[in-house]
Amino acid sequence: MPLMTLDEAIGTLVHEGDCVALEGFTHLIPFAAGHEIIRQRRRNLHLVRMTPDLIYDQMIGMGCARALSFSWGGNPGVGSLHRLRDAVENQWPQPLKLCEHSHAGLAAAYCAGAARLPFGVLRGYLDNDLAGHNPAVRRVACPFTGRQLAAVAAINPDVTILHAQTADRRGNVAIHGIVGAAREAALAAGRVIVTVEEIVDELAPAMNAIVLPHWVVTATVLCRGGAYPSYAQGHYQRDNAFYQRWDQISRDRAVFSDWMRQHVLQTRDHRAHLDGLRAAA
Amino acid sequence: MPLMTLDEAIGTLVHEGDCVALEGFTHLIPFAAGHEIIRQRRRNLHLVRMTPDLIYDQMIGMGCARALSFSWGGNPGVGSLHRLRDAVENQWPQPLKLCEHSHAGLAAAYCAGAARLPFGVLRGYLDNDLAGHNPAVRRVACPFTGRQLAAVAAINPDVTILHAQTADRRGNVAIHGIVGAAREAALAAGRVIVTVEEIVDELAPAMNAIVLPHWVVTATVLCRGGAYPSYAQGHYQRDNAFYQRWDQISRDRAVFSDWMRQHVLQTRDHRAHLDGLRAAA
Amino acid sequence: MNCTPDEYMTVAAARLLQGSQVCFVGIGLPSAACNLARLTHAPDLVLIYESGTIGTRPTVLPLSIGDGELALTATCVVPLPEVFSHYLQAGRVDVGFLGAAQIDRYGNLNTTVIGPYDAPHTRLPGAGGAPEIAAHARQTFVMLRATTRSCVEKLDFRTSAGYLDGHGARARSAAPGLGPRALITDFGMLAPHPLDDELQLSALFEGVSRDQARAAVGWPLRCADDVAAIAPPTAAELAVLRDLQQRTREAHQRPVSIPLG
Amino acid sequence: MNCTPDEYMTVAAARLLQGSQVCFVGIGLPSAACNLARLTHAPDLVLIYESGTIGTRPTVLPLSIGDGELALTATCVVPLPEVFSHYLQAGRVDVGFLGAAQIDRYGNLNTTVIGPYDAPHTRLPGAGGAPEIAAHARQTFVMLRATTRSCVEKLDFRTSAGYLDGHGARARSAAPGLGPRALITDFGMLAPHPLDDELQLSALFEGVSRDQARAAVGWPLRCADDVAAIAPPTAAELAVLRDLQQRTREAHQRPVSIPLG
Repeated sequence: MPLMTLDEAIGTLVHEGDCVALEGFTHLIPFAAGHEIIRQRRRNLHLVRMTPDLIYDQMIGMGCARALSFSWGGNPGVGSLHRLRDAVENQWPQPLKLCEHSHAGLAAAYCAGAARLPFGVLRGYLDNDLAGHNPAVRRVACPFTGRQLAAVAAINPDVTILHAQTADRRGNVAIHGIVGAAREAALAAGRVIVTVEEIVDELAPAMNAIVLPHWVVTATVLCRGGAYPSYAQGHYQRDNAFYQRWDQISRDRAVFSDWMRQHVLQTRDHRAHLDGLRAAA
Repeated sequence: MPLMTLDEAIGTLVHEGDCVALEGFTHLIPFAAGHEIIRQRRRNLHLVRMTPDLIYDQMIGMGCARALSFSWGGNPGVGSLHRLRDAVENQWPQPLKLCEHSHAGLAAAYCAGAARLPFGVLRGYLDNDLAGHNPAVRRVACPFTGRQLAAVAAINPDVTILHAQTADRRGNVAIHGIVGAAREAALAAGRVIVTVEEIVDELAPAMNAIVLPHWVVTATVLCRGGAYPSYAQGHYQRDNAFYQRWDQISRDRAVFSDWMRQHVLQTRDHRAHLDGLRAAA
Repeated sequence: MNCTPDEYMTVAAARLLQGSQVCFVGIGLPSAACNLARLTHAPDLVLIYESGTIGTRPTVLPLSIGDGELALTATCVVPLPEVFSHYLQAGRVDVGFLGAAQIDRYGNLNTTVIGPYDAPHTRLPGAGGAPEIAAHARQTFVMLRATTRSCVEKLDFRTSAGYLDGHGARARSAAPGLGPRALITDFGMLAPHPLDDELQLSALFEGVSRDQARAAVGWPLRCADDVAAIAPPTAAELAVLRDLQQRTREAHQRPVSIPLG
Repeated sequence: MNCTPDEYMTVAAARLLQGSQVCFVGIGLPSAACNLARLTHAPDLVLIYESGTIGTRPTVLPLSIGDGELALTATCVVPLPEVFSHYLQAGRVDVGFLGAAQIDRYGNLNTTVIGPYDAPHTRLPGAGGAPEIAAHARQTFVMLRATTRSCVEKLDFRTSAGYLDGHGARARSAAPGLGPRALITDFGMLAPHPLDDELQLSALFEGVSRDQARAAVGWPLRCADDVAAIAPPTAAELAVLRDLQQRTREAHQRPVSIPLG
């Protein structure tokens, strides 16, 4: 598991047209990696995330995505993701194919992917319109009871990208706090990139902590503040005020595009991005 | 979640004929609870455990069990479970119906039970004779790819019994170290009894530790040394020498019966049992 | 005591919770209601957020469903797949709270689209945890500000099942939960008729007339035989709620220092 | 250098491991072989025990598959279901070690019963992790002391699949792993013939004749075109192994104080 820079990791491991999952549920969202994908102008990605959040709003608005698998697409506690809506409602900047799940369904699809099973089973998608609009949802009969259950097609991203607190020099990665389906998304992927707040000689004895062993991780990247404006428990808090401000920035195509140009495209890397935000604050 | 004594918990929550899982993989095996079941002469139990270990050797030899669901029935690193063998080979003290899985299959059956799904799926039972001797193993076709996979019937014990290090006064239970399928076995059960080494006012902040919330647990029992001769990480070590000695004790029906009479039936409780072993040592 | 409709709704919802019920909590009004109940008459409530925080006791309301506050005050934090399989689907949730953009007379909910799915007029956030909360929680409470555009004759999309087409259809379905036992709105509450499952007016806030209620609902609203009056928030309830909201506002506006890259 | 057959087997098996291979380790000879390799030429080996201990580096050999030593020295400890689904079934294991009571010429294994299943002459421990290790590990190594009762024409029960009926049957099956690439016995090694998959003599320990090998195997043992000689354990290998075994014996005999009830 080599230690890479972020531009190197994205440059070599994320390809045009890939199915890419940036996971982390509210917590540990890999914003820096998403911005680097935007900087490197990756296109036609099939993005997967339970909650697209601001990072996918930005990637979709910047034209990175041809498709989106997701289960809840809002700005949590604030309102709409305006760029996601604009793509779905007005095909701006390009059409976006949706593959829409419930949380339980998408979680089951990641779990199946992590276990290399072709499908996951749940008692879900009961008497609603979701299954009818998602061909990745079917029915399966229990071979013992005959009972009908929902089946979801496994999701195996080409690349999963996570942010985590700590890696050691061998590349073992430790995650602390709310984890969502990040671990399953990583274990389901062909390649795994993890950006981390710090790299230590050796992780603290883990016992039952959440660890991705080094041989599961393709590249580890030291990237302090890499989850901002999401957060890294023990390092910095979620910038709830920024999430609220994003509602205004993202409403208008021009304001959005200017913001992205200034704060992402014209910044060299994540450090410069954060410096720019601090200067503007 | 009430705090009970062990005889009260077994007396009120384990019934004649129940399907009972005492879990804990090598670590945290609830020996004290198993002995109390023997003392209270529960019969016709359907016992479930991945690795029957010495505790089920004892329960089977004492006539508690009509059936056994398991995946590996040896004395780890030592050899046979002689009482289990005697039951299967010679129906002593009574016939024992086997429901035999692989580890992967039984783990999937517990997981399905914990999720209240009627079956679990795995890529297992491939080209071997196990499925042919276990009606709880069938095939299921992936509704997306048509691929054939193994299906195992969910296991939902009437009662699951665990040993753990710590509970707090509300009954939240913390497990530390090797956990096997203990958590899934507990979550799959109708009733859950947990014996613990200590009860504290409040658990240390858990974050990602293994915790059974109090409303999942039916009864918590303070029972120090409750896993001996298995172990409780942080409290006492596995008595590997006892596991080796058990090979001799259990080989002969009379020696076994004498040992059980002296050390289990004629001891009032687990404290007396341990006192007796210490005196004999 | 003067209060806003949101406050009245929140207090009315909080009063429905009791003892050590296990509540699956969503962001917004439900989160405020559950925490208000926990901070007043029901200290033993167990709150679960879908982010995996179990038995959480936040001192301020989270903005997102996964604020650090929720993890720090939780009994434990489990991976999200487990929340849905081992807790919700396993039948371990007593009360699920749901919101929606649209509800119909049988308590079915839309949080997906206004307009056709493939060419929506308004794209809404989507399902999240709602469809399976609606199916598996022993009962659900829906909180929704009522207008003729939110309480509609016909949903544009059914995201989460309530009583389906009514008349016992849900009881005959595979959903184990009892369904939406109450719709808490800004004029009072609706509850399902015991025979046909149609949501009808069961209780009114003080100072609201039945006609005002009917005007806010897009289907011909029936009234229960006995429409109860919901007592206004007490001074004590309001004090706790406003204190909580004030702490929350301060926390969410408190500048977070942008980390150094 | 004088050594026991077990030591020769253990050293021969250890030499098959290299680099940072991920090994799924069983108790007994495999555990000794893997840890010997880790302590000598392959310090980067990743050892997984089915108890959920991942990347473990024990200083003494465990007696059981779940000794506390394994947890204390592990990179992490995961629940057992995850070991089998997220690691083994997911194809993340390079080498699986298996033992057996019986093996046939195509490397199929029996660890279940001697005699009929429903009325066994000898009830063996059963499957454990073996069937799925045999299916999913990229390759497996089998360690077994050879006798005509362990290396048999026909298994009493097939617990774990090797090459099935040979002649490419396994490659056509659903099992993703390559199957048993080596059988390490107390006289040398057998390996599958590239065409028909039959295990044939591929290498001999020093001082063992082909006839001795044939006599220890219950099927007519064929020899590879080139039967290699396995160099005896070096003094260095033996020293490390015996040191490990000595530490282990001492640890397992060390009296554990019985806890106070």
